[in-house]
Amino acid sequence: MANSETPLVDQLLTGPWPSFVAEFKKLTARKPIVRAFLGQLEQSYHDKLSHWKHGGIVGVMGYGGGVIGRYSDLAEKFPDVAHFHTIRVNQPAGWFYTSAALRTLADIWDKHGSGMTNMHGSTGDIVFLGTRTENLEPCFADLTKAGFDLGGSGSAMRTPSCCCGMARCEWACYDTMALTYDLTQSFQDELHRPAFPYKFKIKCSGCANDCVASVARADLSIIGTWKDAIQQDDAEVKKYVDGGLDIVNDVCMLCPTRCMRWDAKGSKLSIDNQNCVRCMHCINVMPKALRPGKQRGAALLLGSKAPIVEGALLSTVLVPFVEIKPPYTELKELIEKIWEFWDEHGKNRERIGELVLRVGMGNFLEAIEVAPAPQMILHPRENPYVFYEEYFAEE
Amino acid sequence: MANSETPLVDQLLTGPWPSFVAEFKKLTARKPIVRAFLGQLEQSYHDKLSHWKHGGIVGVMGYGGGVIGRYSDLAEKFPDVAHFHTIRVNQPAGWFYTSAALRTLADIWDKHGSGMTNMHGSTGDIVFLGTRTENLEPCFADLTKAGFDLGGSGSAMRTPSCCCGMARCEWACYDTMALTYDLTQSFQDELHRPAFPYKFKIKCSGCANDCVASVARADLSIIGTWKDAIQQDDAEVKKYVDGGLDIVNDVCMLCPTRCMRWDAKGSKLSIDNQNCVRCMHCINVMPKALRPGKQRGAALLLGSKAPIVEGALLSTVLVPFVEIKPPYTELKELIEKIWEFWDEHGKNRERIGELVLRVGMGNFLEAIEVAPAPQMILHPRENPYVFYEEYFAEE
Amino acid sequence: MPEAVQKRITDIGPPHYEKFLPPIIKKNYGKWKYHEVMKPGVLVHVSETGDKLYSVRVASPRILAVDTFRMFADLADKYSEGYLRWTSRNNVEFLLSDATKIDPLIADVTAKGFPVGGTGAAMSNIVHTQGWVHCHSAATDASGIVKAVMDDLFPYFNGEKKLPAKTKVALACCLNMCGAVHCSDIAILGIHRRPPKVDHSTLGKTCEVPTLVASCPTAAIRPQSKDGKQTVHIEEDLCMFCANCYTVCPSVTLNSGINDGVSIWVGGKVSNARSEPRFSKLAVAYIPNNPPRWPEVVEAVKKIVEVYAAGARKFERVGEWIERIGWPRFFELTGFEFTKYHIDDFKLASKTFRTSMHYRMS
Amino acid sequence: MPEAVQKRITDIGPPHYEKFLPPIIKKNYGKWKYHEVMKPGVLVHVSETGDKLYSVRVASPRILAVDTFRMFADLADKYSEGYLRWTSRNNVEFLLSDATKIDPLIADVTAKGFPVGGTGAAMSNIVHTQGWVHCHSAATDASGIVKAVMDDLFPYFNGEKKLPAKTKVALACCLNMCGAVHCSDIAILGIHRRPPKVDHSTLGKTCEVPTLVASCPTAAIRPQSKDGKQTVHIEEDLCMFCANCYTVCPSVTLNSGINDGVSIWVGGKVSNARSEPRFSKLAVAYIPNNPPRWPEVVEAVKKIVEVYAAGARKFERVGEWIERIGWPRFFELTGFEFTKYHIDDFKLASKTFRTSMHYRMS
Ligand code: SRM
Ligand code: SRM
Ligand code: SRM
Ligand code: SRM
Ligand code: SF4
Ligand code: SF4
Ligand code: SF4
Ligand code: SF4
Ligand code: SF4
Ligand code: SF4
Ligand code: SF4
Ligand code: SF4
Repeated sequence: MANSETPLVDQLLTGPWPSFVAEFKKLTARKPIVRAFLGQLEQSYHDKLSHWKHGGIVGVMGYGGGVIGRYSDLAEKFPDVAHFHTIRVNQPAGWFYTSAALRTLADIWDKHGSGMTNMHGSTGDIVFLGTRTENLEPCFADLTKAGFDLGGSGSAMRTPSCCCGMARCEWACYDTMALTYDLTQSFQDELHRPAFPYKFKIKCSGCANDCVASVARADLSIIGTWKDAIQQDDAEVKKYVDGGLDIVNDVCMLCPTRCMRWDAKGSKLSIDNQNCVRCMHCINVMPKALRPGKQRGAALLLGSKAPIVEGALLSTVLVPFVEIKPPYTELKELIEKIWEFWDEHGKNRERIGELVLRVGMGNFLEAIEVAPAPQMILHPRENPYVFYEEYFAEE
Repeated sequence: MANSETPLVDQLLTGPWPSFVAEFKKLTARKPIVRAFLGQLEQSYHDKLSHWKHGGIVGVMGYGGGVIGRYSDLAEKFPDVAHFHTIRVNQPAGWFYTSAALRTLADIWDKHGSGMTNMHGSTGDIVFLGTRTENLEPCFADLTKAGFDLGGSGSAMRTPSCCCGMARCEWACYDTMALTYDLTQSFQDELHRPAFPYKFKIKCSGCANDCVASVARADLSIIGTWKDAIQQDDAEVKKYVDGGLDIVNDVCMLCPTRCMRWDAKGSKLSIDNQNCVRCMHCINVMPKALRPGKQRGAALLLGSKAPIVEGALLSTVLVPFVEIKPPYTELKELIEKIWEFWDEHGKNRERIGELVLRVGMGNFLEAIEVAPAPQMILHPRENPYVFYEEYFAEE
Repeated sequence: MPEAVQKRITDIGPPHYEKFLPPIIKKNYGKWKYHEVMKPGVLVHVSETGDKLYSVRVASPRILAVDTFRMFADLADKYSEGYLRWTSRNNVEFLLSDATKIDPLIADVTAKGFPVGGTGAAMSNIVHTQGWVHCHSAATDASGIVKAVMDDLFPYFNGEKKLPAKTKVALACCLNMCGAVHCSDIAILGIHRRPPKVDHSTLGKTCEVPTLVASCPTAAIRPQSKDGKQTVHIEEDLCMFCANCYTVCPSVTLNSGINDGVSIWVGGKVSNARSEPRFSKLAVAYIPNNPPRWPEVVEAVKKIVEVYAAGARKFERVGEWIERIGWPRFFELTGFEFTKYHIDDFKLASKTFRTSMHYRMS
Repeated sequence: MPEAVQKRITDIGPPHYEKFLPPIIKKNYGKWKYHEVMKPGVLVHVSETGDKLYSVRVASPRILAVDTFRMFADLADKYSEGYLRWTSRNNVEFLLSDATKIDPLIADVTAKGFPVGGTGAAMSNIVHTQGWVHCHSAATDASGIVKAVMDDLFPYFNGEKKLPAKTKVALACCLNMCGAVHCSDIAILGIHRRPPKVDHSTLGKTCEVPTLVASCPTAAIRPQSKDGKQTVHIEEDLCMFCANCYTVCPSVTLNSGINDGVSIWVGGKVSNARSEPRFSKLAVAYIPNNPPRWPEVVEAVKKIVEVYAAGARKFERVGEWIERIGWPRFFELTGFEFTKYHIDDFKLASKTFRTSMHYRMS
């Protein structure tokens, strides 16, 4: 059978990095769908082309997303991959698993699909790669029975994701996993039933290192920070320096605001905390000596996205500091206000960041009742085209 | 007569700064036009409004510019300023004068106009403020007889201007005045007979201090610079330091690329000239010790302008380095190529900088036959929307 | 079947994460004091309570067979009390409370083909997307290039070769950028280069002409009627290959075996450490697809990593390094050609031009 | 009269500058070695030949009566061998080769009402424009505000009060910005705030409706017919007061005594010294016109100069200082209110947003 002859992709079996082709090969013996899949992939490698067609609308009852329909354009040659849908499954916050949970997922997907996965999708979901329409509902039933649910797709909220935060990191300024879990649960309807102008992603990082890249790829980026001074342990600072750290060049000179000074004689590091922008660098270099301040919380940044169509955006500061404490009422109310504005004014396929640019940040702030603050901007406007809103009528 | 009662503007006669009102008052005795003018100005101060109307087209025979027509909207009240045109006169390069030349200009303008001037207009011209249409031609005749000519207005080249350069500055990297004079003479037709899509300004600064603000307000900014190393006199450096200069904080730390190091023990300043961006700061601080390099010339930057309508632009690097030597053939050919492209593709009232943005810098460079260089940009493109120009046709 | 409907479970969301946390984490949650990279791929986090948690980071191709789930589950049971996690870059982390089990785990998992590394100032896994494995839109494959690049640059993952700082590589197979590659130290991006082909025969059935026309940001798509049917015509010069038309209408295709390929971007970052987050910038405008191992792409990435490793200062990310030495030097060092395509001509182009004298002559 | 036509001289350009250069400059042209600021308003330039040229910089209101030309000519004859020049900021410079004449000149010219100063780290003359003196477009006067501001800040011109660096102030009376104020340490900008009024009765005669409609960058101008005449209607919400419509058509006016006023901008620069040239940024969005001395405008400018003088480091221009301390602090120190108007909403707005955590909390 032509399917098994995959000389091109087989060249990817060797080398030190684990091979995705090897993963497929683990299943070919028992999964015709994977054999067909490898055949089609070989064809793609030969043609330098994808052989998948535009997705159709498939899914489970009552949900508007969570499944990406996929069909082969080589269905005659590879009938076993005529359908090859993916199922997106909500990951547990922080991507923690037990061996038992993993085995449960493995069993469900072995039963209902190709047995291939993405661990994880770029948004953060567990992605089950490749099944037929008729397997979707049974697979969903088994998943929910095991305590799992579908992730998002289409014009809906997507599964929020977060860094491991307080679970495994000394720098988390708020509990990223607790918040992520809570938001995911609170907005189940928004997640499963697309009703927005477009997708909406939330990502939670515990500090400005931003280990889930939230500033680059979340409509709402929630990034931990603090308000007071860096906690400083002078004895530990000295130990780092005695241990060979070039504190002037590798710390003070790399501080973005140059707000640190090292007094070599007194072996004393001084930080002008009012000018510290909490970039994390000095803390990263000397974790034993420096720690985030005690008044902790997060900044809310809005609107990042990939380039399609008007150009990529990074998230932009909306709330410079907010405490993140359950039940997160203030935060949720703000999110809802944002959605309300978006629902009312957003065009089809217009992300929130694009909408804000279209209507103007000032107007948007007014609508969601957030006061303008200079922290939101790099600098005030350079162009004189101010939309003054009031004037006196003459005679 | 109401004209002489100018209580509001008269409040500007006092104070340490020389008063423009006092200048007007010098003439009121012998110039009815100035009396009328002050009356109208008082009215403006009262109404908080300009009382001038849109300009009409007035000028001298055979020229398309050099005169700004101006009419009062209070002509009935102030008939003497019913016409109040300005005449723009080419300044001598560097704005140098002799007392004789000044007196000649004074006499001409006393005879043909209000006797009021702007020394100088923002573009650089001598501006004669306020005369009637019938005086234009006689005034022009006297001016040309005295060796002066009109400046530009409308969609024409404007009088180029320059810093005093080699005449009075140690840092001039090319002869700004010679070039300015030559360009003004070479492009007399472009200056006097508007035939471009819009205005075109040239400004020449001898070094990166840019004392004529060319980078901000010239369609072509010609800014002096050098290619080799800064000339350094170590003995003089030491004298500055001995004299109390904080060379580390006030020089090395303010160098934009931090390419300077001060070795306090050896009293030796080292400059990593490959990383010097010729910003002038260190030279400005220590003129006796540091001087621009020996391989001198200029950079050509293109396209700055005020905000109307698409937003202000600064000029952008077009040629990172070019020698500036008479007869300036290479430079003039480039200017002509730029104009040619602009004439062909520019829309009405579209400055060259706007045109380049509209058609794309890459395409513009191709048309004027300048090779793309990384010096032209802050950084390569961030968006993936590349207009690839070639592809292979399939079967 | 009302019964079945009643039993149907929906909207439960994911399991609570606490169920999956090892006891040592539950005990020290929020109490971690500092960490150290013990050796490549191994982190130790020390708590205020004195407890120590060891994380062993294991490479993954991201595409995993369920068999591998089971294999990892077995390893977790053996070495980490059944606990493990995935990282935001798709690596697997075994969470150990017993330091003596680190080396045996490493030996075991490495032998199974899953090497350890990616911590500290290293190159970690490549964030990537579907490619020809699952997406219709892909201008290149994802997993194949990732494999080829990581095979070649493996010494930067396992710590054999040193880097000045973390080096984050990402790949997206089309301009939709599902890999969010736009802020990566090095980004590999699939690109289309041939204007869309229109299937006039199906267009009327598969999509609305006005929607299709409106989808094009450059107005390259014009309505036309052909053989009495409403369809569209493409102004090829105006096409910037964004594929938005393709997303909204299956009857226009951009995929082209001989034209599609890869572009390389550099200098983006996400963290706020030292300098602000920033987008990646174009380094190489086009490399044709050359499966199965895309040698030219591997070569280009390797070149960047090598000159960066040789030239950057400690802690300097790729973008910070380039900013320090200047783009002219970057192009000189890598030997990449600087072309008109490198100069932005999209909406914010004016903000990328050098409007000063602050450039290096070379 | 062909004779007259023949005699008519045209296209001769300006006189050659060499005619106007003092002998000491001709001799040392291109040979200057260094300079010093001897005292406020007095520069000495020393040549490689050892020659010394003394320049005495004299304030000017820019608007000068020809009588003042003659007065300056007399002074030049008396003190500087008949040679003088104007600067790019409209000051007058007497060019002396005899050092003993410096003080007599200063005494003489000062007594005539023209003080000396503006060199070195000082505030020099204010670059400005026509205002109500000559322009139809002016939203404020130019010379009046300049006089009021310079009167008040005079000690920063004559050297009595010190500044960290050169402080360049400019004024433009409308958004056309003939003063090129957009890159000034402090810019004073006339602004309109009431949407254009249309004179429907004259519009048809004075301009073409399509041209007028096309002139508006925000599409606020819509064609309409009124009493059977072709005219336009203004969507007031869309107007950003750019006055482009007014420039192309006399039948729309923006000038409004009770609405026009002044905005204040800060932090621009032109020189490449240390940092790159940059645009000024909005500090105060609107101050009503209050002639003849605009006290609120003077107050705002003074406030900026004072907090700058108190807070900036040596050599730091206004924009460099603000960048170091951050905009939150700038608004705090000046007491200016930060409003929605400060946040850009024009084409490049996205590039002015803070897309990082790098802000000061205050
Ligand atoms: C599966 C996944 C890639 C992966 O291999 O991991 C993915 C796959 C697709 N994405 Fe995505 N996106 C995925 C994460 C992203 C991300 C990253 C993120 O979420 O952090 C982005 C960039 C961030 C963003 O949202 O801007 C992303 C930006 C897009 C876009 C561009 C959206 C934009 O506004 O610029 C599209 C185009 C669209 O929506 O039409 C898109 C569209 C698609 C579609 C649905 C293709 C299409 O046009 O219909 C892809 C289906 C592929 C397939 O056959 O399975 N995908 N997509 C990721 C979701 C898995 C998960 O749920 O965990
Ligand atoms: C006289 C002068 C102001 C002054 O007081 O010095 C001036 C006066 C006018 N300028 Fe200007 N501009 C003057 C230098 C400038 C400059 C500065 C420069 O050249 O360095 C600029 C900014 C740089 C630039 O060119 O962008 C400037 C940018 C404008 C603009 C906006 C052009 C743009 O593309 O953004 C306009 C509007 C227009 O052209 O329609 C304009 C239009 C005008 C008009 C003609 C008004 C109009 O709309 O018809 C003004 C006539 C005023 C009058 O009644 O005398 N003026 N104008 C300056 C010329 C004197 C001279 O020749 O020396
Ligand atoms: C496990 C993980 C979070 C998670 O919940 O999954 C993580 C964990 C840690 N990160 Fe991270 N980062 C993780 C993704 C990221 C990302 C996102 C990404 O890779 O796409 C970023 C932003 C990348 C960017 O800027 O482009 C990120 C930027 C940082 C930084 C800032 C580095 C810099 O100098 O710019 C630090 C600080 C440091 O390295 O000193 C950091 C530091 C850390 C520390 C040391 C935090 C701690 O004390 O525990 C953790 C070990 C780092 C290591 O590998 O040496 N982490 N870290 C992610 C591991 C990914 C992987 O498998 O390689
Ligand atoms: C006379 C004049 C040129 C001319 O041909 O007319 C001139 C002359 C000198 N400039 Fe200038 N500059 C002159 C306008 C400018 C301008 C343009 C402007 O004012 O609009 C600039 C750019 C302004 C900006 O950046 O916004 C300018 C930026 C400089 C700088 C850079 C200052 C900085 O640190 O940013 C220097 C260097 C310095 O001051 O050390 C400089 C230095 C000098 C020196 C020291 C050059 C020299 O060695 O002779 C001259 C005496 C300066 C002084 O006043 O202390 N000159 N200088 C102009 C005097 C204007 C006036 O009457 O005040
Ligand atoms: S984002 Fe901060 S808190 Fe979260 S894992 Fe990274 S370094 Fe730790
Ligand atoms: S956190 Fe960043 S800004 Fe703050 S002191 Fe440390 S290095 Fe400087
Ligand atoms: S621009 Fe340079 S050369 Fe010209 S006057 Fe200013 S400092 Fe001197
Ligand atoms: S000219 Fe500027 S960049 Fe060059 S060494 Fe001096 S301060 Fe540094
Ligand atoms: S980047 Fe493009 S091709 Fe790749 S998965 Fe996303 S939509 Fe598909
Ligand atoms: S690929 Fe983009 S630019 Fe090209 S025709 Fe389609 S929508 Fe238009
Ligand atoms: S800035 Fe405006 S009002 Fe002032 S002179 Fe120029 S065009 Fe006239
Ligand atoms: S002032 Fe500008 S924005 Fe307002 S109507 Fe006129 S052209 Fe349009």
